[in-house]
Amino acid sequence: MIQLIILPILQIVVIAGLSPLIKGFINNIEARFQCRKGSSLFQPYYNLAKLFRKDAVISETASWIFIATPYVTFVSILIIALLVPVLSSTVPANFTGDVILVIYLFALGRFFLALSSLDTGSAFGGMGGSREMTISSMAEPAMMLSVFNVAIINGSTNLSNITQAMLSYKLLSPSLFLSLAALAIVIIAEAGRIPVDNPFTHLELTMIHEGMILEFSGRYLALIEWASCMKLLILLTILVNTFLPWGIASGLTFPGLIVSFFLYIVKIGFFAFLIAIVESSFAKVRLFRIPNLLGTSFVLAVLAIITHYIVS
Amino acid sequence: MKQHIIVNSQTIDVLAVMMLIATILHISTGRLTTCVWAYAIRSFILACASGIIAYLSGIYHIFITTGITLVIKVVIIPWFLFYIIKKVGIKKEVESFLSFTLSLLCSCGVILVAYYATEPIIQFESTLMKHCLPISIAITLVGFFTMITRKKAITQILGLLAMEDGLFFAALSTSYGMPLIVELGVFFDILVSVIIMGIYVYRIKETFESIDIGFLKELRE
Amino acid sequence: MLISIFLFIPLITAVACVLIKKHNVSKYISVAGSFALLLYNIYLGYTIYLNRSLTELNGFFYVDALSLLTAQIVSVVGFAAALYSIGYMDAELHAAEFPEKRLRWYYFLFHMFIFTMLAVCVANNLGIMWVAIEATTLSTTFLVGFYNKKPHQEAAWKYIIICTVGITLALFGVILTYHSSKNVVGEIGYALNWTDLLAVADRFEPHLMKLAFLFIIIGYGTKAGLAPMHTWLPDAHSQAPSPISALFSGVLLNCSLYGIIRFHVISSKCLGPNYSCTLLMAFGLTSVIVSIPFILVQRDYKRLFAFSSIEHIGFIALGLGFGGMYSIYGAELHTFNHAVAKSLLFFCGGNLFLKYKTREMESIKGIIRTMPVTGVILIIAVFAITGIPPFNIFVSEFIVLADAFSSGSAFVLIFTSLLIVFLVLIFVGYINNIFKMIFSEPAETVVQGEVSKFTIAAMCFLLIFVLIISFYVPPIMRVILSQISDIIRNA
Amino acid sequence: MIEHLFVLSITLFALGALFALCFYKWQMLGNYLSFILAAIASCVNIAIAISVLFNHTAERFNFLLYHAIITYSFLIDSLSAIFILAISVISLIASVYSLGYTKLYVNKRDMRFFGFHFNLFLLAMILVVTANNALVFMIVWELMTIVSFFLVIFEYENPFHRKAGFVYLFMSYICAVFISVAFFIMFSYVKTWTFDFDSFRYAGDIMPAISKNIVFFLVLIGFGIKAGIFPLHLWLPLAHPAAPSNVSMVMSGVMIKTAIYGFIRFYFEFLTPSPPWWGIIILIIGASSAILGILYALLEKDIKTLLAYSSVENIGIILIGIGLSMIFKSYNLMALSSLAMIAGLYHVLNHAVFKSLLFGCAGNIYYSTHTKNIEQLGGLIKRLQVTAPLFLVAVLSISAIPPLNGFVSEWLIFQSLLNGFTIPSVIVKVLTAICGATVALTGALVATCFVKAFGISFLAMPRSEYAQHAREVPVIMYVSMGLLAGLCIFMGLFPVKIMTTINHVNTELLGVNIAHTITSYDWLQTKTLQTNFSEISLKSVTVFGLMFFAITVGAITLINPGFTKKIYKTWTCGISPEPRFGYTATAFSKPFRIIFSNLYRPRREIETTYTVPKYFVKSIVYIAEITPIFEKYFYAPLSRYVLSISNKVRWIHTGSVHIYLVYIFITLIISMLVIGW
Repeated sequence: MIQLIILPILQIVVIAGLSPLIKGFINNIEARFQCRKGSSLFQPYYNLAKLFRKDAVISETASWIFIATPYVTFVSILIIALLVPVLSSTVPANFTGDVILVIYLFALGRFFLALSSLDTGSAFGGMGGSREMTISSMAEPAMMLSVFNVAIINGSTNLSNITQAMLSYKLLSPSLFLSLAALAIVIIAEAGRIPVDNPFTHLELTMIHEGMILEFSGRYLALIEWASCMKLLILLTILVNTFLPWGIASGLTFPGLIVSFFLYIVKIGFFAFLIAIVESSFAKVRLFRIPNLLGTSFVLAVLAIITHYIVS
Repeated sequence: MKQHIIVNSQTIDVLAVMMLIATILHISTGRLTTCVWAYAIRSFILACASGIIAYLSGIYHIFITTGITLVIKVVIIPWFLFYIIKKVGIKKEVESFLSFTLSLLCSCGVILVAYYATEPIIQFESTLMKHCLPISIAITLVGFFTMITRKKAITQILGLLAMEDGLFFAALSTSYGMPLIVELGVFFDILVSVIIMGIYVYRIKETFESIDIGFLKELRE
Repeated sequence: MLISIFLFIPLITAVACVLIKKHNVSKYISVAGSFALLLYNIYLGYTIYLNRSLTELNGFFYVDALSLLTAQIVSVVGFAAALYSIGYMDAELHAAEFPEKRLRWYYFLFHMFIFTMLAVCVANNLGIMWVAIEATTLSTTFLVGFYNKKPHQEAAWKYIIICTVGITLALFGVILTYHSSKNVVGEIGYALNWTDLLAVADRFEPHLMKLAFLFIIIGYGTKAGLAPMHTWLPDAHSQAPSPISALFSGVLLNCSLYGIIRFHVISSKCLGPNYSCTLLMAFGLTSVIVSIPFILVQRDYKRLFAFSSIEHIGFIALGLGFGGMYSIYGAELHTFNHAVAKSLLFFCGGNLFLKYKTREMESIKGIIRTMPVTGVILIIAVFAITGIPPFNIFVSEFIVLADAFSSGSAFVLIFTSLLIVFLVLIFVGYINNIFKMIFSEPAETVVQGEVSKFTIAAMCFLLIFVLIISFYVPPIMRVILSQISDIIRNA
Repeated sequence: MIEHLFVLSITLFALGALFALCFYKWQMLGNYLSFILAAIASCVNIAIAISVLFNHTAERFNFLLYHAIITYSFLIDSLSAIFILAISVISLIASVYSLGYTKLYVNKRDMRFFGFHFNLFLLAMILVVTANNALVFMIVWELMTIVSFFLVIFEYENPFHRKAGFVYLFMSYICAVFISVAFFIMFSYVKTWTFDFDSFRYAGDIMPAISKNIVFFLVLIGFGIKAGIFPLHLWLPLAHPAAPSNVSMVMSGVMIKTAIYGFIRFYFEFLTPSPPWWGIIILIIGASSAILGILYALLEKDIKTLLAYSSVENIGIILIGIGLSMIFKSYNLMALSSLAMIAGLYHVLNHAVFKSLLFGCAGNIYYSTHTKNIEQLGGLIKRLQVTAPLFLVAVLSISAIPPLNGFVSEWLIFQSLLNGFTIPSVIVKVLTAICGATVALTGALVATCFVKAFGISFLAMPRSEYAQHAREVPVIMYVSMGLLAGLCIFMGLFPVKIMTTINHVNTELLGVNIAHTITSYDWLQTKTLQTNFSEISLKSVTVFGLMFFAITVGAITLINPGFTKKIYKTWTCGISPEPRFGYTATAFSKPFRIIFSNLYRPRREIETTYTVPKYFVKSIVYIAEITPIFEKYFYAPLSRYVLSISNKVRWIHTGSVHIYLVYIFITLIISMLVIGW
């Protein structure tokens, strides 16, 4: 019974609490690659705190959708945090949903964001919304397919079941490896990182996600920013805990969780570092080149499934 | 009432060929009046044949047919046609879509077809009048052919009459005439139809100022 | 006396019409006469229903289910046309399209036409039947050319020439049949009675019978509108006054087809059904094919309806040619359905002509608004004629096609499949042409409202038949249809 | 009892139809009467459906009218019942909605035939799914087509509507022909002259494979036209927008589902057992319809055309479910077959609900703005304050956003697809996976499409006078829509009830009961929806969501209790904002037009006019359009070809009597030669 209450709370705390840190970490690493000292690791926390305390300016064209969006986005991400195995492979709330629900909850947040981008009547918002929807349309099939491969191999779409089943693998099979690669590409696109989107810019030609949230301010902006941090972390968590779940606790034992927590930090840190490397070594690609990139991911995922079927 | 009467007469065959010749005369002549005369002659031959058959077979109601043929086909209809020609004031030349030679060749072909189609039938024919059926078909078809190639309305009537002669001859020579009431009905119909056609020839002349029915081409797709 | 009275009714009406000078009286006499005929026909139908067949005057008249159906069609459509004529002819008279005295002759010829068609149905003697069919041509020539203007004369001339030629060929067929029977019946056949011939038809000379049926189908086929002998049909139908076109399309074609069927029965008995069925199918399919381009691309709505008649006659011929019990049942039902629906269409066409004084479809717009009643009836009629369920023609087509598919012959199957493709094309043509007239913005100048109450009454009368047969076939009719099926299949 | 109810509902519909016709002077009164009667009749039908579904009885009625050959026989089994349920619910709501919507036409046009056709249309749909006789089926099927045709061309002055109607009628006729031929072929093996469906039910066993395959394709094309699968969808995006919204609601919501009913009847009852490749073909067609449908919807600016294309997409998804069910069945995986069928039928119900809601809301928009072009709308959320959230629910639902109903069926489809790995054939396995990706892509595109539809029409500033002066619609219209929105939420949150209901259908249809795998499972008073592959509980998702929302709001308020919002103009680089600055629908979907340019073959023209000095642009005309490839490369050449052939053939009627005689002569000669030979 304690398990049922503590573990979900723990998951949410870890995801919500760590996510700004990951963002700070990536920013810091990138700064170092650029021979800058970089901001503090905790800068995102300060930003959030500042934004939460501020008042907000709202466009007079905007409707209630605009105000609802930050909450919808944030809450949907929080629900996802419940569905993903973070520290323990048994997710108590896993009856609530599976990986398909996770993907569609992401869609819920995105849907509202795109709506609110149109709500203010500014051209930037619409452009951001349009691009975001375009990219996610391309990314979604690839993501689904790579997740499907894992699901089919393990006989379940439930993330907790998948993690548990994956624990028995010592080495990734070629099929899984292909899926991993496909998912990694998708994650970059979904999280809005270079080379798909540049999270640091507010230049109209390049911005996607930032374009959508251009009109938000104050606590609304804070919620959205935080949600996007959490989204990145959750995506990485899915990647880590479905493909490389080694060391994850399978029950709710205190030492197990501690070990699992540190391993988790290390694994996430590794992937965050990789993202930083990628972001530092690539330029953002043109918008209409992105389908090629995501197409690659899609092909990898298809290959993964075919290899699985043919080999097994 | 099974009563086999067999009329075997070479004369009928000869008359048949004469009728065919009269029909071909239709094709080969260039004058309208000649055509009408040819019709009258052929009808007369038909009446003769009818009389002979009536006599030979002993079916006396055919004599009635003979009489009617003489009255209607040899007298009334030619007279009516001459009347129409005079009344409408048609030029005497026959106009044709095909040249005379070609028409003749075609009618030869048509006669061949008639023989060809009846070949399996006349094999079994026990009488000497083997030519009667093919020739009557040939007359019908040649009459039909005349209707196709000739431009004037009146020549079409003549073609139709030729067809009808062919029929009568077929009925006579093969089955010794149809039941009397039928014959009477047929005669009545032919008479009425010729009269109606005559009236229309007159009307067409009135409205179109020509009886060249090549002009009748308004109604088309 | 039953059948003789039957024939006397239209004859007396015709004479009465021509004797009475006032057309205000004669037009009602005409309707009364045809109504009497209708009632009498129902009585006759009941008698046939009880007795299967009826002979009179020493076998001179013979009525069985097959002739009864055709006679029924004659009387039903005849009554509707007589009723319609009042409205139509009055309107035309009003518009001074022809002198008033000619109207007497119109009614006279109208009833003579009906008389001759009834004579076709009741004649047992095949020669007399021929005479009667030829008489239908003669009695209607003046009706085709009734307006006596250039196109009408042209149509009348084509009509009489082509039909007479065809009928002459048919007479040849009759003679050949007679000839082929002589070995059996004897040299002097005093009678050419169908009933007598049928009894011994299996011993006829087969080669002659083959040739005979060929002449018959081409000959009567000309009159019935089977392609490629159909050419008189669109001209005559489009030039004749609308009630006459309705009679032509609905009844006259069926009468000629009736002639073919009588010989088809004899020929099937003599040669086996294959020969005549194949010919019927070939001509039937040709008719359907030939009608397609003219229905797809057409300017004149009456010609459109006329070509559609060709298609339907082709369909009936196909149905008879398929030869199954139900396909004949369906084909005969189709005969009735087509007669009713097509006459209805021609009546609609007549109303349009009265209103717009044109037969060009392009210049007619927005019927549904200018003439709502005609518009609605036209829509129903078009749906009915194109075989859209739930209307009556769909039912008959469905039965015929279902039977064709279950016949198991590859030949029939190919024919049927082609037929179905053609039906689709015809539908397209119909809808494309007619619905442009019905649904569009009407011209400002056109006055709203219907032209005549009589025409609407006549249309409603036929509409009732269309609708009833769609959902309910009276038991008497079903019995008659299955009797016909038996007659044709020699069962 | 049920028989009486059935007759009662038919009578009510018929009475309603007559009422509408009878009132000439008070046409609206007649129409209201007919709508109310239709609503009552629909309620009766709902009762029938529910009673049949829960008593597991199949009801047969034979009406002994003297038809030429058949008796009018009807059968309500659970498959019919589930379709009756869908149809009647939508009919009920559409009838109520019509009470308000038809005010649009008051005193503007003759309304008598509207109520007449509307009632007959509803009646015909009910009869289609209950007919138990081939001939009766064809009759009511075409009745449905005809009356809906008249509803489509209701505003016949508009040439586009006329064209739409004609195309619809042509396609439907072809559809009827194909179905009839399918019946004929089946009939040729069973040879029961009553044409009863009962005789066809064993047809699959006695028919040879080749005939079965032919029938399969005939049925596929026949019902495919009605369902609107690619490339037979031609009529659908024309007809649905042309019809008045209350009609297109019914047409799109349930009429095209009757085709799905036909598919199921044929493929699961008449033609079983079926080879696996049938299912594969259905699957592929479903997937391609889904993706192509939504790709075309994406670029649409007319909101109703957009919804129509989206119907094509949803039919595709339904067909994926049905195709999978067929595949599983032919491999004898009955439980999975049942699951896939549940997915398909669930989507049928869902689509009925949310598509009707969407069309209803589109109707509301049209009612208040008199335009369907979303480029001219904008800012409606502040003017149509009730319609907007209803539309939003529909939009979320169709985009399969949890926790609404669209997600449930989408999830079930995914689960069935993933279970494809149990099939022995590798090709099918890979195919199911690819289909999974296709559905995912479709889902994402749907979301984009409806973000556009909602965002452009309801958000930002009004782009035209119409939108500026929009007023909320009559109460009855949005109340009825509210019911549908409620259904959307209900069917999302409580799916188990509906799944077990569909399971009854499957128990009868497939002979397998999978009730135990979709068990209910109580925790936090939630019931989960379980299959053998995974489980979800949208109810708990909602509960968690509400919980988190409360916590978030609470926490935020604690942090900054004195929070204020300032209202100010949107920042538009220093100029004061204008409606023209807002993103347009064309612009929103432009990335897709470029990415999928191979499919769309876009054509664009930019025409710039300058003022006298060549530096100042006076105006720019931008025309962008896409090539509908099927229309351009298949239908148009075909019709051109047929017409040109006809035109060429028409010379045979030269008008010359000689030529006519030649025809007879030649026929005679040739026949004589042929016979002699």
